[in-house]
Amino acid sequence: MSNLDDLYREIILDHYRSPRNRGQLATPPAHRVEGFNPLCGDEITIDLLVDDGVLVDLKLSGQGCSISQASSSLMSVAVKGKSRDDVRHAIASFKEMMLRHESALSDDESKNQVARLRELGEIAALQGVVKFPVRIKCATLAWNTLAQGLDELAL
Amino acid sequence: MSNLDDLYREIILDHYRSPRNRGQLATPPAHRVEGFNPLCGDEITIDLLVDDGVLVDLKLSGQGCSISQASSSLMSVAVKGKSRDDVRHAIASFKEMMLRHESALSDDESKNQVARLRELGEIAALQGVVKFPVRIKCATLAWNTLAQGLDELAL
Amino acid sequence: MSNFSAQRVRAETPEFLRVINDHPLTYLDSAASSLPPRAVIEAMSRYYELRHANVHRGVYQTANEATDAYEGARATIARFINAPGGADEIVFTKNATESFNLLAKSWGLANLGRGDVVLISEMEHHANIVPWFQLREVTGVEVRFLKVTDDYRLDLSTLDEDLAGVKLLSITGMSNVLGTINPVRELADAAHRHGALVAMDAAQSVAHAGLDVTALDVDFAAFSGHKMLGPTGIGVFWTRQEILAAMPPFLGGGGMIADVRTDGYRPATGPSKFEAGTPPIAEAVGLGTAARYLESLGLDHVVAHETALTADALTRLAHHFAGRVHVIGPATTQARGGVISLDVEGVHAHDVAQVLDEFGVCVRPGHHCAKPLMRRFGLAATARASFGPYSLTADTDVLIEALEHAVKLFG
Amino acid sequence: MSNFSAQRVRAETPEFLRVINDHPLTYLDSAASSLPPRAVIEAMSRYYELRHANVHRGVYQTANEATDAYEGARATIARFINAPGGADEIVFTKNATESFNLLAKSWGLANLGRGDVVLISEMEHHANIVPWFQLREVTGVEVRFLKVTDDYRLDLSTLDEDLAGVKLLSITGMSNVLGTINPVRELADAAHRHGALVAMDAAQSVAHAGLDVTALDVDFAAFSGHKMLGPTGIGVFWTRQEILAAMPPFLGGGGMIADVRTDGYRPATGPSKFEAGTPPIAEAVGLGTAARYLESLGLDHVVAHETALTADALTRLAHHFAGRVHVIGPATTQARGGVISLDVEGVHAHDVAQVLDEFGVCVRPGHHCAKPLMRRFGLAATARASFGPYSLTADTDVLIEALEHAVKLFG
Ligand SMILES: Cc1ncc(COP(=O)(O)O)c(C=O)c1O
Ligand SMILES: Cc1ncc(COP(=O)(O)O)c(C=O)c1O
Repeated sequence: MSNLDDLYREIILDHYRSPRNRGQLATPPAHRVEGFNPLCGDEITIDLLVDDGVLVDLKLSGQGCSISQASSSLMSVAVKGKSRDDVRHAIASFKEMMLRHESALSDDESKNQVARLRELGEIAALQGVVKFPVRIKCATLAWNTLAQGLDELAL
Repeated sequence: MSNLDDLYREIILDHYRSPRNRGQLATPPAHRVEGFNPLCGDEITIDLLVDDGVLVDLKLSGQGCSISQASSSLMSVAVKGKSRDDVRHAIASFKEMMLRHESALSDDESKNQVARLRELGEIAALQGVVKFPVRIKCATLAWNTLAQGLDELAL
Repeated sequence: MSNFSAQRVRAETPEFLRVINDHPLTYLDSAASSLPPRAVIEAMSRYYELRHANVHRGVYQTANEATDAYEGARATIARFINAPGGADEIVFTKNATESFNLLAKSWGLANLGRGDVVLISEMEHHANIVPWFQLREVTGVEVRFLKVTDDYRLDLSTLDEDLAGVKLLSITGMSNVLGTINPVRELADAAHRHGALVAMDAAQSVAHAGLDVTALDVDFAAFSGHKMLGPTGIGVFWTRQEILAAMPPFLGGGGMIADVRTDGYRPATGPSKFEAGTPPIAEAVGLGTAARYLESLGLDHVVAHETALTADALTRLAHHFAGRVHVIGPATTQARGGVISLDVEGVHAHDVAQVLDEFGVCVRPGHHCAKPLMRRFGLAATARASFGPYSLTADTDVLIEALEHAVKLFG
Repeated sequence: MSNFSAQRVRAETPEFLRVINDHPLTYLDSAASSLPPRAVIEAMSRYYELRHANVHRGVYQTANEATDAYEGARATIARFINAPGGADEIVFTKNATESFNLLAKSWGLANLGRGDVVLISEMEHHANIVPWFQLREVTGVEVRFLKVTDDYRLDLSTLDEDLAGVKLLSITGMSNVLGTINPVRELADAAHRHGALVAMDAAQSVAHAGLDVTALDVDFAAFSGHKMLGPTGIGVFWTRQEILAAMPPFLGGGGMIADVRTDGYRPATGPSKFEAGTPPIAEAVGLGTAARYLESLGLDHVVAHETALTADALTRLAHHFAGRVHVIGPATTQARGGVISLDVEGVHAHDVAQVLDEFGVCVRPGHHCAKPLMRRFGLAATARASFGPYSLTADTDVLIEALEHAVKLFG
């Protein structure tokens, strides 16, 4: 079951069992954005509270698999309280991680990848997902929805 | 080429080369009816002049293959001047001939068939068509169109 | 005595030779798509190897053979579903979904306007929902839903009121999520008493419960080849000849016309009117072969076999996972087919399916294209196991073993 | 130096093993449907034997493999036609005809109303005529026809006037009756100057003249699998990503939605929005294989080969049957593909085809789903011979021998 162990790392199961930043914020002042994964039925709602270019608070609701739930929970921890630029950067780094199979990387890219993963912190636990291509959409749902929310806020 | 000889009997080629009753009648008093074979593009127009239950005259126009042309020409000769009942009977006999493969007939049916073919006269030359199922529609186009015309005239 | 042998069906189905993650294939996804037997695969190969040609407009021999093969499949399907008017009532589409679109956009557009009602149910597949919503946008027809009870049955307690103003009842024969088999004949009788016509989504029932459109007294039926051991790329639309004749054309193009001029066109008659363009010829050959294969197994035997597997699985699942694994569907095999939707507490369906894959077990997670039903039961997804004629008790053994692992992993 | 060998293509095409009326098969009907090579037939068999499963919603291995195979075919087709936006621009339909219906009933319904003009031509196939007539019934859009000259070319002498008010020019790349290859790039430039979009019927051109949607600068393209050595049951609709994104849904059902509630639905994005229901999975596998097979032959070589055969046939037909057999199409191979429509004086096309069948020669008689064109030339039917990559000069030999017999028989 080594494949499964790669996918379901302990930290992922932990965030799945005890998701952080669950709930809702009053809208307004918060901005609500919804995401769907039509293929598996995952749904996510993110309430975003932005003040002066900073993502002061966010709350998540919806339902999904362990990967999508853990990913959204890990994301919420990573971006809460961050500036627009930091949030955008985190989104970009995460999506890049999801796009790349390690095997396909050159040495230079590998080094960059390691640096970025360090930057991503706990989120790097989701790296095993790239071995299960159909699950990538589960992992990216929250991030795409967050990006959409930022777009809507013209942030 | 024995198959072909069965299909293209001399009498069929003759009616194809020199079709009888070609032309048009004034409408009214004549009734015009049109038939199409969408599969091969054959078209036929029949002008029917009926008086007191008798098909006094008919003229054919349109275009089609040797089988459809010969069949319509043979038909025109067979039904011209005939009573409603005789025309209907000829149509029924012809269509029955087209439906039946000789091989599938019982002895009794075979005898009836022979009697009917004799009744059909020259038209029996079209019998070879049943060996070429796709051509049956060519042979029956004129007859179906005639039947439709009679229906429209409530004859 | 029955000759039916699921072992033999399995031996005749090539995909069971696959080894997945070091396990033999445990295919429990026949409700999504069935695995075709060798006979079906070879019939299509032989067709392409020996007699492929375009149909209908040819005179030469292989074109005639292709036409005969295509039209022969139409006759086979007419027999298989006992169509009262025979082959002239069978329209080949690309899938059950297109069949419903044909129903809604040809018959529906001509017959259903503002003030009329289409009655469907909360357990319908999107194929029998979205086309009606699309029609509503155009004509303002009302789309009404029959409710589903807490024990996963159609709520027929207010059927007479529900049928008021209804012009079409469009209902599934068997739910692809719950396994519930609906009392179609009874519903058809009630609908007809109210002057409504009846359409049946037979996508699941055709191969798992049987389909006799005459006995069920429905007016329309839709199903797909790939759920009855046949190929992808083909579906069936059936209706009575009188209704078909009165339906306006749907897709336009070659084959569906009697004449085209620069100023307009006249449609063809019969099934051709609804078969624009080159039809799914090889697929019809495969579908006809699949129907004959099912006939040779005996659909009664298939149903009995799948029912027995279902009864056994329901009992064992309840026994093994008491309280942890919920079956979303009737608890007994009374009016129920072999579709078993599972809700595992604390484990999302997607994760269930992922863990099961490690054991070579194929189940489908998700909403199964029945989102209104999922919402009705407050679920985002289930993990659905479904049987086919090649399924064995051993499949249930592996399913249970793998489920145990999933439950353990997620604690 | 070219590796292309028509003999090898023929050896790889199983149907050439057929014997018809004691003659080897002389297949001259590729314009109606092409004969698939063994590689295509086997790719589909292997798919059904090893990895058939429904796509998109599965997690287990064979479902992933099926999805990869299906999506891989999309990428192959995108490359094959040089789609600027890649696979996301490729929609799989059931045939070219459905592709045109999708164009007319999604994009057309949303964009073409009374006062707008769709410009097609007299040489269009019914697939590119009837959907526009159907749209006209609904929206009142004007359908205008570019004329065809007496030498079988589009009459472009008044193109600028013809393009006045035109929102869409929808034109065939190559006539399936005349063989005429139209100057699509030139037409696209003119249409774009008038602010019109351009749709291309690539059903014939895709495998016999090549299709590069970027180089041709068209906005939509439609074609079928079965005319490019692929299977029946699949077609392609291509358009630019921006246009696709703005097009409203067409057929409704599973797979094309983002969400469905009892009160409405939201469509999916991308090609999925137009692929309702279970798609033609095995067919996509076959089509992808066919495209790769054509790539391996080199489409330039295929075109050169078919052009040479056509030049030879045109010369010999003129020589043998001077005055008796008329070629309905350009007399030289200048901007012309290997479709040779024959009008034999005194012998109806149906009879020509019947006599030819005795010699194992497959030609198609009829109006070829192009009735306006036939009327333009006062013809009810032609007997059409058409080449494919497996055609040989020997086929022309037999064709001429058989034609001689037909002419003699009818005197
Ligand atoms: C030029 C042209 N367009 C469209 C079509 C329609 O293709 P299909 O019948 O596969 O939909 C054909 C083939 O019949 C054709 O030759
Ligand atoms: C009950 C039901 N109806 C309709 C469909 C649609 O079938 P298809 O996707 O083949 O069009 C399905 C299968 O997905 C189904 O299970």
